[in-house]
Parts: sequence; structure tokens; C-alpha cells
Amino acid sequence: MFKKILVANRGESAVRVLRACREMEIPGVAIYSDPDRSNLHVRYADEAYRVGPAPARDSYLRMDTILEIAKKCGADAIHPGYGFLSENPEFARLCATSGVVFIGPSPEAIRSMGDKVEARKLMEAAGVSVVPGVTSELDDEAAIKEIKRIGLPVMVKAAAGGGGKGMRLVTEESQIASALRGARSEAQSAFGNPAIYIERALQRARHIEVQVLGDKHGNLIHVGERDCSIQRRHQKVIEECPAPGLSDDLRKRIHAEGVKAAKAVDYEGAGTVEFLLDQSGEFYFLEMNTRIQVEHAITERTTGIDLVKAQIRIAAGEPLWIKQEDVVLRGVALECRIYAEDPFNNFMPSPGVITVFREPGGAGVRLDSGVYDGFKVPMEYDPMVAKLIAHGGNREEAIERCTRALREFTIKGIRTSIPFHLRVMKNPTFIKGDVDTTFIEREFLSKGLSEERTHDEVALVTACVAAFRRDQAKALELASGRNGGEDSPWKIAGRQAALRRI
Amino acid sequence: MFKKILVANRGESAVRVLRACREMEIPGVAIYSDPDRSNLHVRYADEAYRVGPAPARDSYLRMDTILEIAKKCGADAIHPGYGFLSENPEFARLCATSGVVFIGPSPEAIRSMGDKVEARKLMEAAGVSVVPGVTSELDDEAAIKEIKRIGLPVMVKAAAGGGGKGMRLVTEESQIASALRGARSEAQSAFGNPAIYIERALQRARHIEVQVLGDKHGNLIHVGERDCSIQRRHQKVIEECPAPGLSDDLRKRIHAEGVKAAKAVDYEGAGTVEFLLDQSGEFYFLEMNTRIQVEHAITERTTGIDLVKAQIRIAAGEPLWIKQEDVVLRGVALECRIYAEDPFNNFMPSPGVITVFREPGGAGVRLDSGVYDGFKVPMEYDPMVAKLIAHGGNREEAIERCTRALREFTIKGIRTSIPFHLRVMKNPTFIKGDVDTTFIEREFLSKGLSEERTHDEVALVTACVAAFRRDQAKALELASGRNGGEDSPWKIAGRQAALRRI
Amino acid sequence: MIYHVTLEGNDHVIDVSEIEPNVYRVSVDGNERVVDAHATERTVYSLIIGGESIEANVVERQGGFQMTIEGDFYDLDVVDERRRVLNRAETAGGAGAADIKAQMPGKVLKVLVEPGQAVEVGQGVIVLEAMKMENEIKSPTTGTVKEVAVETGQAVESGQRLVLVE
Amino acid sequence: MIYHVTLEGNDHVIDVSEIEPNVYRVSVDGNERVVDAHATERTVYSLIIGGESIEANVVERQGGFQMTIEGDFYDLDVVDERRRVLNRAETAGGAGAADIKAQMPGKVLKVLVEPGQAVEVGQGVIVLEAMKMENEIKSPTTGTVKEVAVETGQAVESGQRLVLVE
Repeated sequence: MFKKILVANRGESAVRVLRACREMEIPGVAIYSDPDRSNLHVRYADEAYRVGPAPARDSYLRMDTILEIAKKCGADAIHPGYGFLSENPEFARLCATSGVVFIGPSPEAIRSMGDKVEARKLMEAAGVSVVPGVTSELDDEAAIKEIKRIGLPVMVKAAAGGGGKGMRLVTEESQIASALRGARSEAQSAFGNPAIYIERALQRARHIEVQVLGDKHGNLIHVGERDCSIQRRHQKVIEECPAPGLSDDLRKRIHAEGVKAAKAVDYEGAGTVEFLLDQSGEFYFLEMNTRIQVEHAITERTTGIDLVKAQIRIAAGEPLWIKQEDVVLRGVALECRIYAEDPFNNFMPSPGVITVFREPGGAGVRLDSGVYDGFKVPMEYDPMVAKLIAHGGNREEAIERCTRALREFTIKGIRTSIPFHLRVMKNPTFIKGDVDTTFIEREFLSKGLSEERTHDEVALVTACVAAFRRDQAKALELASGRNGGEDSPWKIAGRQAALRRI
Repeated sequence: MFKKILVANRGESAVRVLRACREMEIPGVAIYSDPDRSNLHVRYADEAYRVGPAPARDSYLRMDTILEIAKKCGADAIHPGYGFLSENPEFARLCATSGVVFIGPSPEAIRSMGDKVEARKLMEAAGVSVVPGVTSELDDEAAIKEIKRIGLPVMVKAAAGGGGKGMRLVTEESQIASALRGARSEAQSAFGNPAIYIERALQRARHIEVQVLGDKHGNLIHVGERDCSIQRRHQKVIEECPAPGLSDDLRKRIHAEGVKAAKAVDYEGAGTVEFLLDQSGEFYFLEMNTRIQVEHAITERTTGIDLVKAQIRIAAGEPLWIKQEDVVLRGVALECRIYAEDPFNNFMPSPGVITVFREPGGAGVRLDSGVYDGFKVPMEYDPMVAKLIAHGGNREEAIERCTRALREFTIKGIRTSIPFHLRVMKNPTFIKGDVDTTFIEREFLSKGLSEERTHDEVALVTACVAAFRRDQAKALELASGRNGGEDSPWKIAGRQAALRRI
Repeated sequence: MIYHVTLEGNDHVIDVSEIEPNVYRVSVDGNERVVDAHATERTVYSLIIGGESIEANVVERQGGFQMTIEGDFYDLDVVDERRRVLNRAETAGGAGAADIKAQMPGKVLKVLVEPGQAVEVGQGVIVLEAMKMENEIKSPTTGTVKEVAVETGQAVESGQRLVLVE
Repeated sequence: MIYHVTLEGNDHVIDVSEIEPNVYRVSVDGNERVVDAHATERTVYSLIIGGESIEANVVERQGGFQMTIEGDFYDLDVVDERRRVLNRAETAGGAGAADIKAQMPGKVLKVLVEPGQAVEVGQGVIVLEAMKMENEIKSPTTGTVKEVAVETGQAVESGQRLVLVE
């Protein structure tokens, strides 16, 4: 087993991996950019080293600096978490040449699946259905021709893409030119590569993904599937394991296709094969994520398998210790991604200092977060502050628990998406399990989203009690002989800060 | 189903029940004594009413006041939690005559199992093995005769007892007289009844208990067993589900005896039948707890059954929705009871204000607590502040997770038993599963327990950095024209409090 | 003590007096109730009003309070009698200008308007980037752009003026 | 700045200077190291010392600091040069008396000693009740009881004197 693992990530993702290290009694090393010095992952690690200034390209994406730190501190393996360098084949290759184990698949697997056009070709060759479209790079003229052949609606997608960037939906012919231009320019700026490809746009499809685990000895199994249809701007918001309402037969066929896709690239470690399932029950390969995903925790909850520890054991060369028939799901797990954003103000980011952080607890609740009471959520990085995972004996209980936990979860000082998640939990379409990737748009955004202020009376009363207490305290201070008026708020704040700083 | 449930308890126990109410969408009502006004259970409830001053006999044990509140607010059921009125047959009877459902077994079942002498008789009649001893009330003369007949060592126990009170171990003849006197006097003051009985003392026995669920329609099943051998002063400290190292045959026989015992009193609701398992593999009925227990959560974690919701459904008249064969345990769960006490100072209670409360999270961790950051742990009640439940695919993983979670769990301002739990997790005897009720005494108390201060250097450095920052801040204040020396700490504290109070 | 409170454009007169520590008699527009209010975590109140238990997170701001109750946000102006008279005098000379400020720290990606341009309610004026997301800042009022206080590429702090519309 | 620190009876001389914000050069008995110390939650420091990441919870007390590091408890006297000289002068006249104080609020259940009585190290002097538990308070020293400051049934606060042994 490894002697020391460096975690090349930050926040919740890094804490998740460091937890696995602690359980395995492997020392864990954190890296941090300047604004992240007091981040929980730094405090959680056994060792911590500065990696650079705030911008990711100067810190968490600096492959050379990270490898240097690994060497300096004697780490013999690097876990990339999710995001940043986790799907960078060059980094995986550099690790290998530097004699440090990259905890993840081979550079070749990352590269083939990272190039969406190449991945489509590979899958077609392996006999996995892909969304009908064009599997080659196209100039604009050829693209227009192909769009007409495939028939509207289509998706224009970045070949080097992922994460919803460089994507355009085309429903009318007049949109074609601007969609091509927009997708190319976004792809260029996001991935440094303007290549695009065309796929038929599936209407009201569901996003179903298969979790796989493969070892270095040719064993590869699936670990069930997840439904991640609840998305906003192509970003997952709520995920569920297992996917609701699939027939046993369909479920088995999706699992088999997931395994087939992963085997086509001799996949090692934990990975996810994503499919679109259309209304007719047909499903198509969408892409493969060659890393652990944000939503892996719901699979852990229903299967009892710790996927991050599995990644580490596999990377250390252990053969898979579980067989396909050992994978048995129990109950239903939901994940809500809690963002620092204001759902009632167009999901505007809401960075700032968390003044109260009271976590949900009790039966069936798991919380993964990278923040704490008093933490300043930085504006430089992804706004996800926590993942709430709720489990129940069945889907109904999972929703009840999730609702209960969301109500318990108190984060003050910043605005969060918690009230939005609560509305999804109460939404009849969601409760029926009748979800697809247009769910949020159809059920919420198109109808407008506003706060339900049902406690005006309480607000009025509380404001006046607070004002009264402030005024009484002031009067008391005056009476005690001090001239409160002399103290500017700044001086008081300064004194308080000085006291706090000891 | 009930329209409103009053929870006749406080702290963690009340929060646990209120969580179940929220999940079932039944309004929950809290009661509170004066020092508990800001307790989490009060804040968690939909409604809250004062029940009396601090002493339990004037508040949480006031049956009349509690029933009055229930009537006033329209609660049609009362959940007693654990402790306080949960095993009081008179309260169960009063509820019935007041037309409020008592969520628990019948007054008759509580009464027969509450009288330890009667319970022994009932069990013997039902064919359940009891610890060899004398099942009748004895005067001192008769007691001495019986002790000699049974042979030393023996336990002298309060007939009305429970919770480790009114118990004396007698290993030498010279101790008999004082043991009888001591047990009687403690029994009189704790239970208002000096009656005692005699049992043979089993050497190095394990405490194994069977969780049962019975409905009002004659169905009764077991929900697995737990090992609660890790005790200090007859109080459980760490519990485990399932019990480690039992043969399948032994496990089945214990389950069967548990069901037999519960059926003997037509048990309704959730209850626990406790056994002592001796070194030879023989086991004996010890007592039955006719309520939900503190350690119920580990059974919930391995079986997936929410026992508190089950209690509520059963009390509302639902027939059992699970059959014996549906009860399947997965993995291993451990519970650590976190007390506000100093393990390095003879487990001295440590009430006070919690200044930092950072909860453990991540895979396999459940936390049940009744406190929060800034909460003042009162000196008037039980010192348990939280229950940490850790689950793993096997015992090894459960211990790893528990260790990891204990290290994450940061409670400052008061001292807690967390460091003691960490030592148990690292103890080779515990890791082997070789536990019995003398474990803590043998492995820790008899060897002495002291802190391992391995961070003297860090402490020295930190103290000076803190002093330096304080002195710099003071100098800065002086430089800014204010005479810092004029402000007594009290005045500064007063101003701060005034500011905080708004 | 009497306070004048404005919530969502509606004015209320509220009278508060302390009955015993942490217990208040509060009369809202003449309706009286007893409120048991305890401060718990730094900014959180636990309230019991007629048996109902509820929490409010309260933060003071210039001239009032902001709070969240069960996840929803409330913003209230609170003034006592004396301050109210003073405020009236001060604002008598003011106009209905809309000072559009940054609601979070970020970077200006685009400036969508220029001085002298007419804007409508809801029209985008600035695109700010924060936390890897682009956010269009909209005008809360109809009027004319008097000033554009920032330029493309500039880093701004929360509360900093972006655009002035009159 | 130079501090004199006592931990578990051992004296140390420590020199602290600030290199940049939150980064200090700390020399303990002549051994120098660079310490990166950030305050996080109210009383918690996150420290990085030579790459090692560790947390300390620090609370100031009269004449020093108390802290917990990885669950273990440390109590340190910290004085600067000036204060040290003053302290010496003050304590010169004092004696080796043991002032036994209540370590928690509670109720006196039993008084086990009386004035004039000889006591040994570890001998029980008072039984206090708190949190439903009885706790025997023991003498930390051998000597004679000079004063019993409480009586049976009395409620005591944390830090209140119970017995004086000389």
C-alpha cells in the first residue's frame, strides 16, 4: 500500500479523499492556494503545502509544482479528486514518468474518453449505441449539411468538452449559424480547442449513468446506476441511486452497456458511463467520466462500497475483492448539491462568511462538506459548499429524510440553494419520479421562482425585539458612565477583532 | 395516524423522536424545564411549552403537567423517549385514561418487566433461562442464607432497579452485610423501594441484547442483537451491532429466547431483552427494557429499519409491515456515547459552554446530538452530549470509520470522552472482539488512564504566538490613542455581550 | 418603545416592552402578543410565540435588519420615533435615483450600457463574473444612465457602485 | 518578543517575531522554526510547522493559556520579561498552600474533613454532585486543613474555594 498520498484538489473533494486516507491510516498531504490557507482540507491533512496564488491555472492546475511537492514530501501516490487535473491525461502521464502513482485510470483511457469525438468512434466500434450524429470534426459548411441530414433539433457540442460548456441546442434552422459560432468560441476559451460535433437532441431524455470499478488484472464490474436528470444549465443538482422506475430488464441492459463501454478502454479504477434514456426506452452513450464523481456517495450509501478506498486499493494493484453478484443495492439514496447561490435571484453566486453552520444529523443522513462555522466561502472557486446525502428504505422515505435534513441544515451569512432543494422535494412530478433533464426548466424556471414569505409577523416581531435589545444595551452602557457615542463602530470592531485574535 | 405528538423528554432523545415526527409530517411538541429553554429540542419542535423548573421531579417527571400540556395543545399521542417517564407504568396508564396514546407497550408489560423479581418469575414460567438466584423478596437473614447456598460471587440487586443503581457485587463473605445495607439504601433513595434479590455473579460475561418489535395484532419479531459489554460503572459506553464472534447457532438461539421473553408479556412496540452470555456459551435473561434504547441507532444502521417511526406506526395500530425473514443485517455498526466528562480526571463531569462544535461527516457516519455551537451543557441532567454511530462493510471498516470520525469530532469549551473512545478503538483486545463487561476496568481503569501529551512543542509555540498576537493587538490599540489599560476585562466583555445581544 | 417598521413596502407601528428577561410584550399595529426570544448561536434567535417555536437569523444593517426564517429572506427598515423625524428631513431633498451596486465581489466581464442611455426595469447593465459563473446585473428601475462607475476587467468589491440610473 | 513559558513544571524561553502576516519565527530554547498560524473558528488555530498541519484550541486564562491538541490538554504559564520580574516580587512572600477549588458548578453533598485535620495526597475532602453523578474531590497535597469554605447542601460555582490545605 502507499506510504503517503497527496491530494491534488481542494475543499469538499479533497476532504473526501483525505477521509479515506485516514481510514486506511495512510498519511494525507494537502495543497492549497493562497485564499485556501484556512480551508478545511488543509486543516484535515497531516501535511499541507502552498501550491500558488488564487487562479487555478497558477495553483491547482500547476502539474510541475504539484509533482515537486509530492517528491519533496515523499508522497508515492496522487489522488486528483474531481475537477482540476482529474481528467488530464498529460498529468496522469507525468505522474507515471515521475514515479508517482496516479490514482485513476491509464492516460490512454483518459485521453480516448476525453476526446468526445474519439470516444463516440470507440463506442460505435465496441457496439455501444451512441446518440445518432456525426462522429468526425466538421467545418461549418459540412456541419450545416449534417444538421439538415440528421434533422432538427440537434445539439452542437465541443469535441474536447464536458461539464455543459461549449454546448448549444438548435431547434430552428435560423439558429444554426449562431450556435456553431457560440459553441466554437466557448470551446476555444474553455478547452483551447474549437472543434465541434453534432448529435441529435433527444427530447425529454433522462440522464442515467453506470458506476463501474475495474482493476489492473482485467476484472471489471458495475456498481449500479444513478439518475442525474435534475440539472440546471447542464449541471447536476440532485442525483438518485438507483434510478427510479426502470424495469429490471432495462436496468440490466444499461448495466451491461456500461460495462461494455468501460471494457473497451480497459478501464482501471472507478469511472462512470453516462447514457441518455429517451421516452421510448432507447438509451445512448453520452460520455464517460474517467474519475470519481461528485455524486459517488449515493452509490456508496446503497451498495455499502467505499468507492474512494476502492480507487486507492485498485491503484495499489489489489485485485477486485468483490464480484458482480456481491453488488446488492439496498434502499434509495438522494444527493442534493448545496451551492452558495441565491435561488430567488437567478441563482446568483453568494460568497461570504458563514456565520452559522448547523449540520443535519440523525438516521439516514450523510453530509460531505469542506466548510465550517466562520469559514469564508471564496469567490474564486466552484460555489458548492456541501453535499447532503439522504437514504431511506424506499424512495418515499428517502424523500422524507432528505426534506427533514434540508430543513435542519442551517447555513447563515451566505445564501444557499437549500430552499430550492426543498421545493424539488415537495414537487409532485419529482415525487412521482417523472423526471428528465428539462425538469427544473419546466417545473421551476419557466414558472418563475420566488420566496414564500409566510412569516411576515414573526419577522416584524423579531426585528423590533432585536432593535429593543440593542437600544437597551446601549442605554445600559450610557448609564454605566461610558459615552457609547464616542466609540465609532470601527473602533469597537477593532477591539473585538483584537480580542478574537488572541 | 396521530395529529400531533408530544415528546416528553429533552435533549438528544427528544430530538431523535422529533426527527421521526418531521419525516412523518406529524407536528411535534416539545416541553422544557427552565434551563432547557434554548435546548435544541425546543428549537426543533413545531411547538414548545414550559413544563417546570430544573429538577426533573418538578418538570420532566410531572405527569399531570405533561398531560395538561398535551390536552391544551391538542396532542393525541405522547412519546416518552428514553429515561424519565419511559418505563413508568403509572404514566402509561394515566395517558390511556386521559385519552392520549402512550407510544410504548402496555402498562402491564412495563409493570411486569419493571419489577425485576416479578420479571424473573415470569421468565422462568415462560421457560427462559434466568441467572441462577432467588426470585423472591428477602429479609437480611434469608438473604445471607441464600447467598451461602448459591455460593460466591453473587450480585445483590434492587428489585425495582435498573441503570446500574442499587447493585453490589459480593466476592467475599465479609462483604455481605455491607452489600445488603448499601444496596437497600441506594434502592430506597433511587426507587423508593428497599427490596432486593440475589443472583449469581457471572464472571467475565458479555452483555448481549435482542431488539424486538411487536404490534397490537399479535405479531412479534426480533430485529437482531447488539453487544453492549463495554461498560463503566454498569453504564454502557460503546455498543455494537451485530455482536462479534457469535456462532450462527448461538445467535439464533439468543434471538429465539428474546422473542420468547417478549411474547410472554404480549409486548407491543420496540423493546429490548437483555442477556448475560458467560464464557461457556450459556446465556441468561437479565432484564427487559420496555422502551426504545439509547443504542437503537446501530440496529437502524445495519437493518435499515427506523425503529422510532416503527414505534409510532405500531402505537397508531398498524400491523407490522415487515416479516422476520425481511430482517437482514448488513455490515457492522458501532456507537460511542460522547459524554461531557474528563476521562483523564476520573471521568469528572464537565458542564459548560461549547465554544466549537465541528461534527464528523462523510461515509458511514451518523451523529445524533442535542447540542450546538454556543450551547451551555447544563449541570442538572445526564452528561451525554452526542451519539456517534459509525458503520462499515465489516468490523474492521467500522472501527476505522469510528476512529476517523472521533478524530474529526471537535468539541471545545468542555472536556469530553472522545479521547477515551479513541483509545478503545486502538485497543488490541477490543479489535479482536474479545470484550466482556469487565473490559474497561481491566484494560483501562486498573492500568490508570493519562493523557498522551505528544505535542509539547506545538503547545509551546502556539501559546507564544497567541501571546504575541494579543500583545501586538494591545500595542496597536494603545498606539491608536486609546488607553487599553483603562478597560477592565469586565467592561470589554460587557460591551461585547451588548453587541452580541442585538 | 415604539418602532416604525417597513417590510416589502408596508409600514407598521410596533410597540415593544420587556415583561421579564427574554420575554417581551409586542404589539404589531395594535395586535398584542407575548414573545419569548432567546439568542442562541451568534445571530440566531429562538422564538416561542403563543406556543409556536420558530427560529430567525438576524443581522443588523444600516437602518434596519435582515433576517432569514425557514430559509426565506426578509429585509426590514426599523426606526424609532426620533430617528424617523431626522430621516424625513434628510431624504426630503433626495431624488429617486437607483444606485446599482455589486452584490458580491467579482470581476466586470462586460459593461452593457453607457452614460445617457435609457434603460428599463430588468434590463441588463453589467455582467459580473464570480465563482466561475457569469451573472447579469439588471436595472431595478426605468430611467437614464447617469454614471458607469466601473470598466471591463475591473475587480469590484461587494457593495461597490457599478452604475447610477436616474 | 521574549516569553517565559512553563509547561508541566518545565521552563522554556521562547522568542517570537512576525515575518509576514500570520507567519512567525519562533525560537524555543534556541531551536528556531517558522510557524504559519491562522485563526479559524472562534478559539481554534490552524498551524503549519515545517509542512505538518495541526490544530490547537486556545483559551486564554489569567497568566497563561490552556489548549487542546488532538484531544489532549495542555496548561501553560506565559509571562513576558517585565511581568516575570513583578510576579517574582509578589510570590516571594507566599507559601505552599493548596487551595482546593470546585472544578465545576455543583452541590456539596458531603464534607469529609474539618479544620485542623491532617490530610494526605489523594485523600477525599468534599463530595460534589453535578450532572447526576457524585464526585469526590481529592487533596492534591499532604498537610493540614486550614479552612473548610463550604457546607453540606451548598451550591457552588466553578472556581469557588472549597478547602484550604497548608
